[in-house]
Amino acid sequence: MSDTSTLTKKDFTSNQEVRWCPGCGDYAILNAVQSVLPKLGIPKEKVVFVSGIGCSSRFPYYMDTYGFHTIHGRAAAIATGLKVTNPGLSVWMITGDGDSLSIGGNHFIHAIRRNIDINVLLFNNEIYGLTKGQYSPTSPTGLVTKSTPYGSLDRSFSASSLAIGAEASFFARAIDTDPKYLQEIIARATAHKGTSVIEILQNCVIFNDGAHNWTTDRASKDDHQLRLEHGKPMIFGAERNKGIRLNGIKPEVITIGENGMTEADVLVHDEKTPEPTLAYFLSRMRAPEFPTPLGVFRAVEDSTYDEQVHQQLEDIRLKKGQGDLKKLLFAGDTWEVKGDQNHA
Amino acid sequence: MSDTSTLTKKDFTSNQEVRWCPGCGDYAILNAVQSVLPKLGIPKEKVVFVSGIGCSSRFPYYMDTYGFHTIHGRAAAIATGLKVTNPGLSVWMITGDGDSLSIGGNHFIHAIRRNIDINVLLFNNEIYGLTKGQYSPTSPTGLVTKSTPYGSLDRSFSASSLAIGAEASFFARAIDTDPKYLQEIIARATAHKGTSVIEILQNCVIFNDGAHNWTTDRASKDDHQLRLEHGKPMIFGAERNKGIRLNGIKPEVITIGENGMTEADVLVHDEKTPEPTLAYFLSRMRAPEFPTPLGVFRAVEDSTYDEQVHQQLEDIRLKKGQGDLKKLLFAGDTWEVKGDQNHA
Amino acid sequence: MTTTTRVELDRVTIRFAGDSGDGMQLTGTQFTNTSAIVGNDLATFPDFPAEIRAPAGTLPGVSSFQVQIGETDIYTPGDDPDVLVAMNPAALKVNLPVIPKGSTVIVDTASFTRRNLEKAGYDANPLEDGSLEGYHLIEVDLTKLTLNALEGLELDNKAKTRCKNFCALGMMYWMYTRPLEPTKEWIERKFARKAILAEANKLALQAGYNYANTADLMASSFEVKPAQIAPGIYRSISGNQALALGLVAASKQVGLPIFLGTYPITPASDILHELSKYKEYGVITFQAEDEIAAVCAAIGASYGGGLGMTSTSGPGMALKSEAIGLAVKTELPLVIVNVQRAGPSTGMPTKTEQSDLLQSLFARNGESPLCVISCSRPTDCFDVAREATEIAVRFMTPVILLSDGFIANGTGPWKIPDPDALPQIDIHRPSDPEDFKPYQRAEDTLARAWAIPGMPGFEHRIGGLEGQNETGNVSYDPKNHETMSLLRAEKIQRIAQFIPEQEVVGPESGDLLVVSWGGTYGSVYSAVLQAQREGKSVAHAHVRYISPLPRNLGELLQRYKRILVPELNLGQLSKLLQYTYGIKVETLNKIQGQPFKVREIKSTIDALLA
Amino acid sequence: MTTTTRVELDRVTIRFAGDSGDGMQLTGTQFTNTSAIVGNDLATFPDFPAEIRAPAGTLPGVSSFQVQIGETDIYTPGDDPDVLVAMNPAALKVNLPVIPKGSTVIVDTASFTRRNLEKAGYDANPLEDGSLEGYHLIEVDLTKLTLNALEGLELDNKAKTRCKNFCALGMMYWMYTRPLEPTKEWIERKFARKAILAEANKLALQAGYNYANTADLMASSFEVKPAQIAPGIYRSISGNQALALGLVAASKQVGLPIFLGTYPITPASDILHELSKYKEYGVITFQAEDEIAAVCAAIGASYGGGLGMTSTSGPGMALKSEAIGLAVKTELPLVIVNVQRAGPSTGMPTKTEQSDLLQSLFARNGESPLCVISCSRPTDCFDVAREATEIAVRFMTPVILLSDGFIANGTGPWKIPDPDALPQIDIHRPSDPEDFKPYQRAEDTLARAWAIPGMPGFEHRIGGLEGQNETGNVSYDPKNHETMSLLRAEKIQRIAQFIPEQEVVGPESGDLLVVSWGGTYGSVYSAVLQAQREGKSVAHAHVRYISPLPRNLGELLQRYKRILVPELNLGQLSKLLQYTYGIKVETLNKIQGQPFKVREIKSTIDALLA
Ligand SMILES: Cc1ncc(C[n+]2csc(CCOP(=O)(O)OP(=O)(O)O)c2C)c(N)n1
Ligand SMILES: Cc1ncc(C[n+]2csc(CCOP(=O)(O)OP(=O)(O)O)c2C)c(N)n1
Ligand code: SF4
Ligand code: SF4
Ligand SMILES: [Mg+2]
Ligand SMILES: [Mg+2]
Repeated sequence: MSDTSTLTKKDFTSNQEVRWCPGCGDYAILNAVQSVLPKLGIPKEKVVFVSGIGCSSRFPYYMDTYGFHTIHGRAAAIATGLKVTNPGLSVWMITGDGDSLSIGGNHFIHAIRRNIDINVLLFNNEIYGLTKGQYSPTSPTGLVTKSTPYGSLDRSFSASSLAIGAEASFFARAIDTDPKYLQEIIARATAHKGTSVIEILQNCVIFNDGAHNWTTDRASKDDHQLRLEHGKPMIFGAERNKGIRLNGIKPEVITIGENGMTEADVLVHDEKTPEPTLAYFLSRMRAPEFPTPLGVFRAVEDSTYDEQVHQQLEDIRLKKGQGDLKKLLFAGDTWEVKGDQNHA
Repeated sequence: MSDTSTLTKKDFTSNQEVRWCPGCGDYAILNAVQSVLPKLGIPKEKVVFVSGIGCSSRFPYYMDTYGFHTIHGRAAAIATGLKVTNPGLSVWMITGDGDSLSIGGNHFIHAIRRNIDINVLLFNNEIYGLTKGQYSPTSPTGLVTKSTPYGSLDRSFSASSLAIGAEASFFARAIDTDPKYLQEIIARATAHKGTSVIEILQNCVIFNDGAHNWTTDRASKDDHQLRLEHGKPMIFGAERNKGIRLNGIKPEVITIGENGMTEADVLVHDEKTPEPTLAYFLSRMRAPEFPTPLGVFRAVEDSTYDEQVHQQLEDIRLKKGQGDLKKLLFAGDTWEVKGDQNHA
Repeated sequence: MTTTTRVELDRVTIRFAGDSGDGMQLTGTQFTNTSAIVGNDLATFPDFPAEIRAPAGTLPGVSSFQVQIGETDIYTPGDDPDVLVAMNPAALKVNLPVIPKGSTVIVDTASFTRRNLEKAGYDANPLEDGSLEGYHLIEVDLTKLTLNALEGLELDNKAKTRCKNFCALGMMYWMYTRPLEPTKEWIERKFARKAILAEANKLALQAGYNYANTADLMASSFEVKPAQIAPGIYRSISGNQALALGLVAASKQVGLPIFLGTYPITPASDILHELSKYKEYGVITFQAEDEIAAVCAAIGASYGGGLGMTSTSGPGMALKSEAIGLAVKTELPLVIVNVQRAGPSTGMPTKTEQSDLLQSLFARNGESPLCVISCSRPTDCFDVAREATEIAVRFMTPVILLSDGFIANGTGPWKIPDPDALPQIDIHRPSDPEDFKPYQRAEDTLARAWAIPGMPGFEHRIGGLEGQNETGNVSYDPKNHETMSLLRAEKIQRIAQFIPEQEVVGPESGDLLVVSWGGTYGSVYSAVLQAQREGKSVAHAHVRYISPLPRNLGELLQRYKRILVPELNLGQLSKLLQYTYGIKVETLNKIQGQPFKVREIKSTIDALLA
Repeated sequence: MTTTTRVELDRVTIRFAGDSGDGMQLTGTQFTNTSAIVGNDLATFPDFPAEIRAPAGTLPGVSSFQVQIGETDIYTPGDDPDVLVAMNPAALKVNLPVIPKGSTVIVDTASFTRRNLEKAGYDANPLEDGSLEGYHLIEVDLTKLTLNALEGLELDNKAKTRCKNFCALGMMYWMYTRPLEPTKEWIERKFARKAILAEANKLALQAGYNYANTADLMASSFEVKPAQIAPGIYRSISGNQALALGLVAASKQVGLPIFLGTYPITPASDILHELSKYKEYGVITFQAEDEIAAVCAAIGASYGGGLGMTSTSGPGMALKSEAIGLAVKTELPLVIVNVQRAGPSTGMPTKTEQSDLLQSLFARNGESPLCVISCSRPTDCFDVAREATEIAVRFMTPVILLSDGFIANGTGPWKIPDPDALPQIDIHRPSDPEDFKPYQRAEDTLARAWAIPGMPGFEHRIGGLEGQNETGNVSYDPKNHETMSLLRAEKIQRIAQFIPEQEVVGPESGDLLVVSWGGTYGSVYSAVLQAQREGKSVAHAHVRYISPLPRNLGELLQRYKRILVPELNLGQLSKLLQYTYGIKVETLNKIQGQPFKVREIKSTIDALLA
């Protein structure tokens, strides 16, 4: 195993030219990943990036680690086989909103269901970048794109609601424009055992520029972002005087100090509550009524499929002993034919 | 259009012999559907049953309506094309837990996302029946089946959490053993515009007998079933003295009349609340801590994809006039080559 | 005991038929196992209804099991049954059309009730209306016989009646002079925890035997002498079982754990069921959400250094095709088992066919060559599974292994090999991180070295986009694409140097060569042997390797005046031979979901040589 | 105005090359359209980089557009450019290798900065180090020229510099004696809302023209005389556009609305983009969650009585295969467009290839025959789309329509047909609910009648399980399966009675027949014409119908001593011809993601006839 203490960003940078459009949000994400990886203490040769197809999915080529640029939508399934076979690896899945929520939707929810121990970075630019600008399942209804010249008609998925519908043990949201925060979240995801989904709001300058402006604009971001912290009240706003209150089962924005509201009225975030209902509740908070929640929605430890598989192999080996091929082949009803003559 | 007033159950019964195992829950469901259909006022020729593959998916053969027994997992996609092309039809999708949540998971959530106006009857027997007894995504962890002789390791899907994660506009749950209630729910689903998902807890006598006994057992069913009614408090129990209370964002079972609890403490069901959080909350209530919620979790009117498609065609026709092929072919930069001689 | 004659036969074919609930598969299997133990050679053909149970007593609910036992080499379950055991009217109705006149038909008279006759669609009782004229009809009230035998037991009548299949089996044991002990022992093991059921079934078995022994209605019993079989320890094994064991053996030979990514589908599911039992052998079985995930997970497993495998049947195969293309491009080892069934589309899931050969060769976008090999009979599956794995690892390529429903469910006596004698298979790993190039190739095989995540210094990226020769870096260079396309094709051709030459049975040249592949082996071989015995100039080449074809095959085909290719499809190997060697072949196609009968092939041979 | 000579040419090939951001596709298209308007015949070849934009100035970012214009029939975009316009060092580096010595190379000197040279991987400046010896190099500071021309305009320098492609275009217009007006009018329409940009681009265009007119460095201008073209109204159209229009026209002919279920994929996406504009024609486009859902929704649409269609490229095609099998079995009309690209796997998405022919024929489980037809050039797509639809509806079958990246993005001048002259296509509907049988067939076509939900009295069930003849009820009957398998195959063969006989261009018999299919039409035809002009006994048969093949093709192939089949794959039509007709053919295979050059084919013809 190679030494991890001397690793630097350069060790994770491959010699391949990065080929996204100038200004694409993918650069910042790449940068964040390359910056945080040396700090995680994982030997470089144990790191594998598996991606599907999309602009974002070219990511593995730029990492000087093991990498597999697979086919559209299937990264989750490939990562599953990889992780189960070789559980010592640190497996990262890079995917886009089309890759993981359109064609790859089923593998995405099933990976989450099984709680495979992989880290999923979902680059959500609400568009198909690579194929030059068709709408995606996360595009807002009405979006005019190459394939919807009169506006799209589909309702859109909330990546978070869907992931939590599948009972994701870890879900977080981050943005391309705040790479330091992104690094923090990535570190959190790495520490989590099980499927860690990070939805990264990413800007496609070419085909969907400004899709996340409401959330990311410097000027208004304090009012439009709710940074979740475990055990802390959900307070936000430039003046940190706004909060989320539970009204029955619905969220409500209150202003602390107005209408008799105090910090005590503000809902306290609990990423570890066993049932995912609170995370689902957060997933329903959207602009413009609510700030966009960022950070870790949910981080609940549960058994992972990969670990269970090996545990089961182990248990049975302990009980039955290491398999003996001879015993296996000669099992069941056997009979002997002797010598060269027949027996009766 | 044929007369609907004289329709009887017989009109919906085909001449094909029903071929499920004796005692299979599918019989009761078939019976319920054949019984309720004549009452719904839909001309028989407008009714189409589309199914995937599975024991349950043989259903269309037994209905004397239009029917399409398609391929494994794809019924939702086929029903989508059918309904969008021919929106006057009453389209029913018949599917199993494997068919719709395993191989067909993606089409299932995308149909829900688009809110196609179809009625989905999901026969959840928590097993693969047709292929003779492998576990399914809804099988409880640890289930010993043909493919998991040492017990399954996967966490299971909650069909309801998943559907509500995809923001189902209508979700209900019913059981095979109470066909009258099932008929009621089917009528409700038919009335709903948009994707109506009914999860039917169905018993596979051969490969997973008794999977739903906790919920369906005659003796304990009053204590183990919570029948949801819009606008009514969530009260259940043989003595109708138990209720569900909201504790923060978590459900809690209380006994009315104990510890100072009154009916007023019981949460009132609201199937029409716009955000799906309450429905999600219900989807998390499971045995043995909670009674199994039955009935309509959510029924929220929203635009449907099929309707929107035709609205958009209409709007554009109104604006641009009915398309004239000549105009289309001769559009753009054209030039004329005259007579037999060249022009310069 | 009456005096009965004992007649010696060199082979006999028996078909057990009844309702799905009557236990015919089990009855047939017991008869088979006992016959194997007494040293007969044999082949079986279980034929059961579509996946769901039809209502009891109906035609679609009929399940049958045919077995041929014999003194000399038996390669098929027999064309025409000598005996039909029909447990109810539906079983009689479904099976009688294929039973030749003169055969023996044994029926359970108790089941010929009005209701059952109706369910079977009989207007009149065939036992009475002359329908069975020309057959040797034996009417037995099996139900009563069984109930009488079990009189003292504390079981309800329904449970007792369920034992009547053992009663029928007992009769057959007497008829064909087989011992009861193996079955009695099996019953004891099977019902170890339910002594009363063990007792009941043993009593029923004995009752049938005694009845046949005593009753006048059986004029003679028969003896089928033991076969001339190579010495060794034997067991009876089905194709799917043998295939699963072969994969486990291969895993040991290669020294890598199996990862089977799969999704249940008839008739392949049993491979999953078998392998999921072998956890102490380190076998990981992963029931994926669908076939795409199944093969992708297997690809991920191979990428991660395991033995990625996947098993399916036709419709699932179609779904896997895009991902298999990825394995071709990235050059990862992968074993893909396709247990063929009748198509198109859902088709007839429980029926056999050979119609996925061209799908295996061409069901991918672009030029994406891979290796295809086939099994010929149940016991052969063990070796083919091992070979497929070896080729996959040695040549870093996906290998499609074609089995079919007939082979998968059929059984045969298998001489168990010595696992310690199986050779180790070496893996070609890169050794030097300096100057490591993921697509640098071995000179002989053209295989790239298999570097896996976790190996320090060999970090690299692979993917589905065209890659530069040697480095594998994404490349759109036109010439490079041609180079790589030709290299991928050539690598598969190189496998022909590794596999054995095609053999023929019969003359080295002559009037006719019959070329077969897959599960038709037994019928074709038997037919050719018959023709040879008649002195005809005909040989048999059974092609095991479909892609690449054996290196000598082209030359070999030239040596015969005519080539006959019988297939259970509309002509697929024939197309392959025609375009590969520019020859014309005669075809014999059958597409009925049923195996060839020996005589169907024999009569075609006769016609061609007439 | 200096005096320059004017030289007449019968054909000329020009390649515009620059960075993806330089607008080369647009520049080329303008040159093409203007040439079409002045009456030249032409063919184009846009060639752009992989889907993502590479960083400006790099080699992978180079985009090019080649056009051949001529006086006589032009069938290809030209083998070798006579002129290369290179907007930056990377464009020069990528393209120079295919530019023959003696050609003209025009470069924008302003872009040959140190940084750009580095990005292009040039160690030294090729304008200075002798690399361009033997070429007729024209160095122009396009940037400065443009900036000067736009001096007065209120635009920043970056915006101004972006107009330099029009400056280059203006130069080419002068060189090849083309009018500026059509482009000026286009600019005005395009920038109707941004008057200042319209002004800027027009000024740049004029500046280039004037510069070329004035400057000494161009010794002569050329004239390419108008072609002899059939009279009519023309427009320039790409393959994907023509295909989309053909589908809309077919929809009118059949009187049913289009439902396109699809998923974006290069190079097929434009069909979706086009069709999604045509809402007033009742066209429904459905962007599904994946290719499986796309084709399934189309199947649902056809089942519901619409015209179900789907469009994709290789990898998507692989995913659709299981569902296509369902359409084959249920016998529903379905049009499946596969715009082929270089494979295997993801391959080279923007590059062309013909490697999905065998995939189209065989990528399904079981015997599942369907119709396959192909387009030969951009304008042909209109008719092929109509034909595919007609066959689908008339024969109740899926039809695979094979286009490719070269055809899809290439353009040609299209003589617009009179839509009112397109014949109505009748649908075979059942008439009598009494005794209606969903799988009863028309005598001539063997097509079943198309009953759709909503028709009272025709309620019935269909599905993927094998169905009984006529009733369609689920059936496991062995003979019935064979009957149905043969009927499905025979129905597809019957299409051969409906499509025209194969035609040849050239002698009716002779030394050599060159057989091509799909997008190689132009190169092969041009090569054959050249050989014929040299007096060689060679003919050309371009096969449009792949399954079934034309009814006279077998006989026709016999009439030539040798058959040459050039293909952009490793030999797929050749296999089909070999196994179908039992003949041997010569192959010419190229698999570089690029179309054939005429001379590649011509030299093979020469060699074969030497
Ligand atoms: C089977 C298949 N279908 C379609 C495509 C074409 N395709 C490639 S990427 C993509 C969508 C990309 O969108 P997204 O996943 O959001 O990634 P982004 O480019 O936005 O990062 C599509 C449709 C493909 N490569 N393979
Ligand atoms: C592509 C494909 N894969 C697999 C199968 C085999 N198969 C048929 S039904 C089924 C699962 C059935 O389970 P479920 O949907 O729960 O239906 P049930 O039989 O329990 O009603 C499977 C795996 C198939 N027919 N097609
Ligand atoms: S198209 Fe959009 S997502 Fe893709 S590289 Fe360009 S900016 Fe980024
Ligand atoms: S296997 Fe189970 S689900 Fe299928 S028919 Fe039988 S009882 Fe019903
Ligand atoms: Mg995207
Ligand atoms: Mg089920």
